[in-house]
Amino acid sequence: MWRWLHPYAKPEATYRLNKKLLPWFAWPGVVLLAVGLVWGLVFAPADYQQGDSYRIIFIHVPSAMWAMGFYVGMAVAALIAVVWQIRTAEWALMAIAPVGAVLTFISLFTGAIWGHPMWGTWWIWDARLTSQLILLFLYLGVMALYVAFEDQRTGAKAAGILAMVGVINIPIIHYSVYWWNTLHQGSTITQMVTRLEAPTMPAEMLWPLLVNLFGFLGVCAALVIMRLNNEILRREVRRPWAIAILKGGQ
Amino acid sequence: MAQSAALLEARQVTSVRGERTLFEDLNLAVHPGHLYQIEGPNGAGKSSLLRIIAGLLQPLSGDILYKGELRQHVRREFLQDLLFIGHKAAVKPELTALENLQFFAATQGQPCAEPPFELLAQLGLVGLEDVPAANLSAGQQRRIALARLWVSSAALWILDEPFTSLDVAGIALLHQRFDAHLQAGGAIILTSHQPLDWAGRSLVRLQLEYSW
Amino acid sequence: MAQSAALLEARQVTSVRGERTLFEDLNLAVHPGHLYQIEGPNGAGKSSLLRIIAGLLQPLSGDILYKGELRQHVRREFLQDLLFIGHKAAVKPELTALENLQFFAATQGQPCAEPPFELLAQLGLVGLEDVPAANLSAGQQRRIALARLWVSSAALWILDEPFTSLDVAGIALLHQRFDAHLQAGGAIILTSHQPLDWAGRSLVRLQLEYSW
Amino acid sequence: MARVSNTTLLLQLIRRDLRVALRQRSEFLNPIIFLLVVITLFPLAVGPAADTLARIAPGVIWVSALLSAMLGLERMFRDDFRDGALEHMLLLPCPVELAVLGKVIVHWLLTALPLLLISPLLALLLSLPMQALPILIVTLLLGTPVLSAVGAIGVALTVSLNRGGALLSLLLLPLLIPLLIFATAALEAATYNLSAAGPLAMMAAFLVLALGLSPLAVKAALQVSVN
Amino acid sequence: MARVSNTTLLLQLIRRDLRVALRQRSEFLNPIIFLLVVITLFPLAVGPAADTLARIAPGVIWVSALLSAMLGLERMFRDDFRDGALEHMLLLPCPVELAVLGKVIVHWLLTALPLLLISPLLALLLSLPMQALPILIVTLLLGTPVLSAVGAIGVALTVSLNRGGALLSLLLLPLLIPLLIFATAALEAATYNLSAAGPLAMMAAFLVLALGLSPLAVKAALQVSVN
Ligand code: HEM
Ligand SMILES: Nc1ncnc2c1ncn2[C@@H]1O[C@H](COP(=O)(O)OP(=O)(O)OP(=O)(O)O)[C@@H](O)[C@H]1O
Ligand SMILES: Nc1ncnc2c1ncn2[C@@H]1O[C@H](COP(=O)(O)OP(=O)(O)OP(=O)(O)O)[C@@H](O)[C@H]1O
Ligand SMILES: [Mg+2]
Ligand SMILES: [Mg+2]
Repeated sequence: MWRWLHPYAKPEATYRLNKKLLPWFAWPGVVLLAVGLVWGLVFAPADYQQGDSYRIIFIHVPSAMWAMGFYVGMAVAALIAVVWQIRTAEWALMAIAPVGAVLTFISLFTGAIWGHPMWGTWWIWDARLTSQLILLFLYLGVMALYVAFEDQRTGAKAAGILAMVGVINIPIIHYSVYWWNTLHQGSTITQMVTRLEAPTMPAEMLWPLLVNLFGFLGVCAALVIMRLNNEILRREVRRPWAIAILKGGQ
Repeated sequence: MAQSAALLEARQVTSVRGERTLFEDLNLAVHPGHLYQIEGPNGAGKSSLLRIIAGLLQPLSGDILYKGELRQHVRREFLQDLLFIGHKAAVKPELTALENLQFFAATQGQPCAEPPFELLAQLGLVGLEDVPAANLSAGQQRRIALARLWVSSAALWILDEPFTSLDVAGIALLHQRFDAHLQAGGAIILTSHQPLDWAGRSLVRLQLEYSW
Repeated sequence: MAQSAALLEARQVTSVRGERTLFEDLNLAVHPGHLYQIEGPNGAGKSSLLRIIAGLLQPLSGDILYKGELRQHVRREFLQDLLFIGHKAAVKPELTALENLQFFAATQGQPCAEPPFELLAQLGLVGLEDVPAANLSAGQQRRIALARLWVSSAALWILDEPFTSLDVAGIALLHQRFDAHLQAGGAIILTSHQPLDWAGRSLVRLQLEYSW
Repeated sequence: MARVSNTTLLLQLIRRDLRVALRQRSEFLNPIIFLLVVITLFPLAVGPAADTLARIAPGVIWVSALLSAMLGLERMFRDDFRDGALEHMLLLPCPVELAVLGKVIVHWLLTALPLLLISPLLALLLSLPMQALPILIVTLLLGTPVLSAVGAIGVALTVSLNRGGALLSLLLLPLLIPLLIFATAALEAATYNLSAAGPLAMMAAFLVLALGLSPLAVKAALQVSVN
Repeated sequence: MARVSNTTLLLQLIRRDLRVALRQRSEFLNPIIFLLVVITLFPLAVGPAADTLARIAPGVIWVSALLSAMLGLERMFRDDFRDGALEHMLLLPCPVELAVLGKVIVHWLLTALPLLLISPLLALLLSLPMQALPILIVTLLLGTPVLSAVGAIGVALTVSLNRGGALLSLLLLPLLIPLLIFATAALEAATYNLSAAGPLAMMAAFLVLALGLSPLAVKAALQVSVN
């Protein structure tokens, strides 16, 4: 039943598929992000309580959400890599990890900056904040394990096993806000999108946020695809098809 | 040598480690009653081949068949019939010769009701039963590892440089044991840099090149 | 052989390990230009003797003299003049061949200004410079350990089973190196279970019994 | 080609590992000593006020359990890897998962059992209210096997690396943090005489998950490491 | 028979051991992340109240120091013993004490230095009052070398086999507890703006004693172990 995956698992096929996909992520991503950021940071109305400091939400929320999303993506790649022994999935795993880690770091950093005016402290051991920190540790663990191995295939497999095991933390991070009483905001956005009739957030704020959300996705996915393609070329330098591409500059 | 009689077969096995191809499309049929000596320079891939056959190492491609069936399909039968002693001999340095031996015997399905003193005597370990293996000489530790050959009922032995550290008497003893095993219809695959002084046609030599 | 010419002397050395007396009142004079092969069955005490000479093991009684003086009185001179390679070869599995070699060279007072590629080539380790020793074959690891013989300026070599895991070419190479060292006025003490094919009278054999 | 039953193999493995460990006393004493040092340290650090102590007691006990498990983990496969016993284990005629289970059991016996035995003492030292003691023991019973089982994954991944304990802990602690959170939540509830059923149920779920899945992950990890 | 200076040998030993420990450049981050993870455990376990955290902060930081020291200790001589590097070290043409000092320095660099580097961050995370930070750093500077030096004795004793194990623990325990008491006393004094000179002086005395005596003891222990 997984046979359909195999044609794409050949590095060359993946490379070509990626080449086709890249513009579909990169350009919309850049445009959405530009629009969303300008809209959010400049044009959206100031919050009646928080003034302008709330604007950091346009970076904070997308990065926080995709930090988790990319982790799941990484775990799926890991599953494919470990179970079906597909090399391109191993490379995808390692292409995703640093991007996810940076997203996590951005969310932590922006959260901390936001927390200073809002809660009067840079950091607090609140469940969500802590669990996001743990997510960062998970990413770092996967990356550290990968580089620790001399043989990169072995490293990728080991990192993949760890990534899969770590998935159990994702629901915990997401539900942390419900399970513990915390300072941090609940999932307003998710609720809002599912219950559009009773918005808890003004539309002028929601829309740029959504635009940013997809902008982040596009740009980060494009980054991942580019990293993956670089990796494929690097690993396959000696193959004729890669040589042709490198020479032809296509 | 009828195809069906092979105890074990390696088919088109290719192994790559690091960036080097150790061997490509290697075929090997192991028949009962025969001793296979893998030869080749250091780093040729002898140990790798043994580990691939045992299932410790994944080859890049190729299959290992045990009694005509894919090894991974009959894993348990295969392992019950296999005795593997590698460079690292799995002798626990904290345990005494006796304890090591009893553990090996039990995992081979031959639990020792009473301590196998005779075997220890044969191996020259008498009087040292209570000494932890770490406090024995290199050759004595090797003898503990090889003691497994006497408590095992496996048909297929895979031995990586079994003669290391052994003195002349030890090597002779090992040869005797090999003989008995082959007589009983077993098969042996081993590596050794020393030529085996082995009379008779039951010795098959396989040369691995150091390819780059 | 004039007494004064001895590089090293063991006088009336007795060693007891556990409850066994390995040897009693053993005397040995090591002269420049000679190779001493200690022989004996497993557990006879060959390694123990080498370790006593090197100073790693305390004998029950007896003295070791270096150039006529008690070894412990001239510890530093003695150690500067000694190269000891035991069963465990002190090759760090995490480091590459090159790094191991550079460390050895530096501790021998022969820091390598540039990587000793020639030596690596001679030892058949070319192309594997960047591989951690743990990922090398048994014989290749042994070669790294023995590479010390080429970067050392010590006069006295003590080698415990140096031929272990080496292929035929490796053994030949080692013999060459031994020859050069003896020619240059060095001395070698080694153990080996394989007979050394060593022409000439510079070989002295010492038989240790397994006493009980 | 004698048949050996799975149970025999499991028992033999456990017996051998216990023998090895008990011969090297430091192996199982070190975690306990560490535990005692940590537990004595906190009253010294925060002062002897019983209420503060009681407040931090659950956390301190659990963090110490976690860290001392960590100390014992290093050994789980490393020595075996070095002397070839690991390969021997992979070639035993039984499912690798079973042998892994044996390792986990041994680790638990060596690190968690002593902790369980001295837990009343620890509770006393940290002025934990007596009504919380049964809950403490229950959380330890439910949680420590998870430590051993999840820990095994980390060790199996890192055995061939020969890296410091820092990498291992870096991999494992994030995985174990949820356990810590639920355990301390249960204990806190117990201290205030509330029901601890919720967190305990979560811990039980973790236990089932860990015992079920970890042998699989460990097997995969070991095969990668030995390769 | 070339002469090699003591300094060269010491530097070479340190360099090699650092290389072994830090195969990749990025690896030197591992201990730091590890410490962050360990520190994270405590607020999770005892609750986020800033005043409680500040109270236990000295204890937490010292427990982490102890843990990372213990995790690193095992490595200090054991691997060297197993692969023969220890014998090689004993046969270097320099005083054994010097080589031991090299080992202690490496251990300190790998386990204590990262802690020192991130101690300001830890203080922040644990809401330690800012005026206590310099004292924290001083206690770490004085105390962590003692951990490394005394730890070395224990490992050297246990490295060959059995016996020493219990000894290590017995040795470490009575030594560590006073160290921790003085360290936390100093920190507490600092938190309340009192003078910390007394406990610090005691720690300095420990340091001098440990650095002076430990190489001798380690040398003796190693010679016994290798024998
Ligand atoms: C370092 C500090 C912070 C961290 C680590 C953090 C982490 C997160 C995470 C992980 C999410 C995504 C939740 C999910 O999708 O399930 C999130 C969303 C959010 N955060 Fe933060 N946060 C921090 C600080 C703050 C601060 C100070 C505020 C404002 C008071 C804030 C407001 C929000 C909001 C409004 C959302 C969107 C919630 C939703 O609708 O799902 N965060 N944050
Ligand atoms: N670390 C040790 N502690 C105590 N006794 C030991 C130790 N190592 C060896 N022995 C004892 O000393 C005796 C001699 O050992 P030694 O290693 O010197 O033998 P050997 O001649 O080198 O043997 P081989 O040929 O096997 O290497 C052995 O019988 C052993 O029991
Ligand atoms: N653990 C490993 N990881 C990666 N590569 C390895 C590993 N072990 C060995 N190799 C590589 O595989 C090649 C073959 O090694 P192998 O151990 O099979 O050789 P061998 O024929 O047994 O040599 P020897 O006679 O020295 O024992 C070596 O050149 C080595 O570089
Ligand atoms: Mg080999
Ligand atoms: Mg010997």
